[in-house]
Amino acid sequence: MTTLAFPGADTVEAREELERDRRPRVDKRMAAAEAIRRFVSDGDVIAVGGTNHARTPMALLGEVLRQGRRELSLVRPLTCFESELFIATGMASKVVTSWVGIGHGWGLARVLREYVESGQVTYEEWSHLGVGLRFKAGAMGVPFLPSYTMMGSDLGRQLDLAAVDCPYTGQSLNAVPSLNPDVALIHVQRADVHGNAQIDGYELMDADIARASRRLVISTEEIVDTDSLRLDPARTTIPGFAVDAVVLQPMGAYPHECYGHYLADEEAFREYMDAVRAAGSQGAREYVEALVSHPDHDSFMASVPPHRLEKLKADAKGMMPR
Amino acid sequence: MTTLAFPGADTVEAREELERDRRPRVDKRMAAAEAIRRFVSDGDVIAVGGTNHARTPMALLGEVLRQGRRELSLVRPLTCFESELFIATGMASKVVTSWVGIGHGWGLARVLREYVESGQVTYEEWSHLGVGLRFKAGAMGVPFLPSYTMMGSDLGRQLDLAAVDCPYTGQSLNAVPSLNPDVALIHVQRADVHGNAQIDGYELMDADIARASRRLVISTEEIVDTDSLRLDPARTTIPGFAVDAVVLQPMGAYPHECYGHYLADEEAFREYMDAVRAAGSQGAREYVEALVSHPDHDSFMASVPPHRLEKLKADAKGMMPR
Amino acid sequence: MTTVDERRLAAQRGLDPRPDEIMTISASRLLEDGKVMFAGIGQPLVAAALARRRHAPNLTVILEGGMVGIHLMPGELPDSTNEMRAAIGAEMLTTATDIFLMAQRGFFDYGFLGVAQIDMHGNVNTSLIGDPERPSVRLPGPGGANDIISMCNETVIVTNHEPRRFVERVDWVTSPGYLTGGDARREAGLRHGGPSWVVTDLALLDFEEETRRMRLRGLQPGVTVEQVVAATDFELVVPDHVDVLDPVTAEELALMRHLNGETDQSAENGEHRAE
Amino acid sequence: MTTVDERRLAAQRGLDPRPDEIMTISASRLLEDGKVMFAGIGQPLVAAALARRRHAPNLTVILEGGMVGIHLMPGELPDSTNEMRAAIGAEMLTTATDIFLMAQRGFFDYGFLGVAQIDMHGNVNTSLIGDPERPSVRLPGPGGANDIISMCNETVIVTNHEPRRFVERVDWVTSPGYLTGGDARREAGLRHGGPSWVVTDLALLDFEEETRRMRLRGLQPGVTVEQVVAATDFELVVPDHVDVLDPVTAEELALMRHLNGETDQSAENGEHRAE
Repeated sequence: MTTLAFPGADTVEAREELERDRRPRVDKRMAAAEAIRRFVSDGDVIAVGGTNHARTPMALLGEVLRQGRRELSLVRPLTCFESELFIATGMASKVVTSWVGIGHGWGLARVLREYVESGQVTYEEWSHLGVGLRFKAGAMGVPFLPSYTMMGSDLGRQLDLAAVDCPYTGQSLNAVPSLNPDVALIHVQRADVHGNAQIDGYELMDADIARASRRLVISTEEIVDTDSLRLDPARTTIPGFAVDAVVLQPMGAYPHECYGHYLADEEAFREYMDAVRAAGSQGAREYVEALVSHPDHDSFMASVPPHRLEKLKADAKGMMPR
Repeated sequence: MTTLAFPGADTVEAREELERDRRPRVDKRMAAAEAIRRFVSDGDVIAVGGTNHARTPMALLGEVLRQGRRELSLVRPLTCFESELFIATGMASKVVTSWVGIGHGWGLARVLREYVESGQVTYEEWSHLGVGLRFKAGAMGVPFLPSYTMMGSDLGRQLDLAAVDCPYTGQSLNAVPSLNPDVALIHVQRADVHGNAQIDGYELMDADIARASRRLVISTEEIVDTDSLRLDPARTTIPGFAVDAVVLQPMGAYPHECYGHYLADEEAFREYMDAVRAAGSQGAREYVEALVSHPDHDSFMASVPPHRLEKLKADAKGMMPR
Repeated sequence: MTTVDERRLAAQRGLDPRPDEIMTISASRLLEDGKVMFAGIGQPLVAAALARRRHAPNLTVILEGGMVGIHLMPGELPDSTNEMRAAIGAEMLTTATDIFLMAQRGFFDYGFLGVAQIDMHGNVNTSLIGDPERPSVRLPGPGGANDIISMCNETVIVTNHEPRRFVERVDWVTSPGYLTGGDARREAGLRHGGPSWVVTDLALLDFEEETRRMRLRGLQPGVTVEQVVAATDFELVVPDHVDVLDPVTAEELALMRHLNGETDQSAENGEHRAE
Repeated sequence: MTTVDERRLAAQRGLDPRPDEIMTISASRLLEDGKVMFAGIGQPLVAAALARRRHAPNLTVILEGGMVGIHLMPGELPDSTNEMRAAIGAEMLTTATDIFLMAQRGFFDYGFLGVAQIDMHGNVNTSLIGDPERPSVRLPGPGGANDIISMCNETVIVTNHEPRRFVERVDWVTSPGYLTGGDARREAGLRHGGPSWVVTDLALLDFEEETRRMRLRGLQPGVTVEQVVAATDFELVVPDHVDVLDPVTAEELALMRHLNGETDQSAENGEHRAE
């Protein structure tokens, strides 16, 4: 085999890379700027944790926008407006997902539509489980997994998925190729300095994404003692040995939501959508310009009226089961 | 395909069975005697939850011994003396596992050895991951999963495992056949009347076993309100729609351990091993005879000196993280 | 059955159902008690909440974000299948991938889908309009829809009945129905499930067993066969006799609006407790 | 390096190491700080605990029961890899299958195995003695061993050095080493890992790069090459020069016994805190 149909699908090579670049148990804390500088390169396939507006690693993505990268591919099961920021600025040339929309009743993703419809960005459409199994195969260290997903549909045909026959039953299924992304960005509720991380509420695909990826940067609402993880170890979703960098970043998913910490800021969605409705992709670029004019996420957060943030936090806490 | 190399590996048929025999959300509580009578038949492949001496469904297994069955196959990742009770009484004709031993420094499983060495029972040896992937494939509804497990070894050769080639990379791996056991018996810490069940501490392979199995009987240390599950839903491991019967059975893993509730009773291990050392498989049969002379597990538990049980419970509670 | 009193009551209140409300209520009636439903946001979730309140209190609702047995609070139905509001109060939370793997195993009785286009064999398009290589409209895509219709035991499709949606051939098969009809779905390797019902503002439809062509099964009250045929841009199978569906009752409508958080005070009955 | 004082101290206390203690301590010295070790019960766990106390405080220890980063309490090391005592205090608990899948991905630096038989190419038998069709002894079987040696980045084998264990050809390949030597392991599809070291009460051995034959690399103090050769029932590769391993120190021995819960009061140093 010389060229793979699906970039990032060679688990043998991904493992050899992992064996070369071990992640020993050290203090992995660093600023977002350093983590992104060290672990995100031009041309990377980036797996974005969370889904839609849930636990999106917005601070880390903002730092990528701040530093600037080229020819990125963004992979995410369900995609929200964060992808548009990369498309409109020309940093992403490809989006791999099962769904793109803004949510909250905002309807279609206008910038993405514009770029896809005019052929300026490559849009690779997978089923939701297809994206999930790509990460799962990568996490399991195998080059493919069999599934019914996308059989008979134009998705499977367009992607040129191969069939695989069960050697015991003869049943033919789709072979979903593995994916070991170049780097993953994931936001969590808490982690220790080694990167052992706990996720509250919905995990989505983040455990598989973390293990599949060749490099992993996590941002976390808080850093905790390792011993505190031992009180509820079943909640630890990401083992430290999979982690390259731990970025302490309160409000790290803002303006998206972080389970148990804050809801999504619908007003920020409105600001973004108003800009896009008024000026199309230029509106998105202006949004990015305003965002990256802040030296970091903390400084961006300081620009948001505190009462808005307090309400998002109070509403989230008020919803928690008791 | 007429005959399958691996019984229970046809996921299409297992699913058709599931569609025929739905498990609507009703009150599924029943006594162990009724659950075993309804859901365990002669000739069944039984998946036994837990591993070794951890959260073994001893009360449910005891009820199978009490009622008596023939030609059973027992499947378990790591097997303890419970398998010997079925072998010595002639109820099990096959053991499928990666390991058999008594643990606690008791060394080899003497009765199993005797029966395997004399060819009276079929012993099917798999790798630990091999057993795990059989259940996982069954739980995922696919007929096989690719893995490095057992490649190059006599295990894979003896089992006549087939290779499967990745259609993208060309890499050849072992195809591990799925398993949808006829019935699974699993012991948990808590469940609601619908069978939504939470497991504390080690889950082992029980989530996959529960979903793979065609019928599922769970025993539980306590029955709780559904609303109490909502306080920590990430701990719910078995969804009610996978469950056929819920048996309220405190001390349901005794004399094995149940995380957070009681440790294994080493004295009971000694009694069993003394009987086996003294009289071989006849000792195991006498152990079963004494066990099934009690009409149910509660009555068996009443025969154990209370101070022993209190100590096992206190020691377990004393170990819990705080 | 609707009583005269209820109709009068509805009329008095000016509670005429909108087309989307008729669809949601019709869909909710299909849901049997004790079963498991893979739901999406919007109409499916409202239909589920309504069924749970009326005739199916033991319906288990699943969301693709990993939620099993979700809590449906009147007026606070979630905006997304992947958010805190959807997760709080669930009986079980697992991973997103795991939800679809449970579907693949066969645990889910119903899937629910909306469509941009649907064809005579129940194939669904939610990806694009126009030439697939250079679409004139890029739509959100499958999300979970491809997997839902491929893996759930049956899939109910809920959509407005318009010629631009009911097309001879969808521009893109996002989510496979019966493909080219007959045994084509099974021959493509999809051994289970498929679209069972299509619920619209005009009618209830299913698929003929042999040909797997879409068939008219019931008319919404006041709708004619001709209207349905005119709103469908392919040849429907129309039996000699087609039943008229039970009309939406005032009680269904009021309860649905209450669950949906609409500020119709007449629908409020003082209680605001969780489902 | 052992100081004279320590040796004298050990002699005074009658602390001569037993063969299994020599092996455990030799194995512990191979473990580097910051790495990840897939451990079994008994010697591997004691070796891990010792390494963590001495030179590898950041060694992460994994157990097949789903435990990641376990807590090693002196005198309370678990009896099983699948029990409460092993799970309490772990940094992460996941499923048993998941542990092996993490191994398959390549996250684990070291595996540790014991053997009933091992052959010249590092193949391991823990399944049976005699004719596979009708074994004269049925042993416990692989447990996690087949997967560990197939998937960990390297695997350390710890065993007593006896001719009945070091055999020309194992009766049964439970856990694959280099199979028939050379590239055979790779050709069989095992692209990663393999046995790296064999630690015995007599010697430290590895595998020659080209042939993948077992090679003598170090002698336990007081042991001769001839003794090792005599205890090995196949032809070892013996280099011209073989180093003598550092002797077990009194400090290592005392600490190891303390961790192992042996009631040697002289080994107690008053602290009984967790690792």
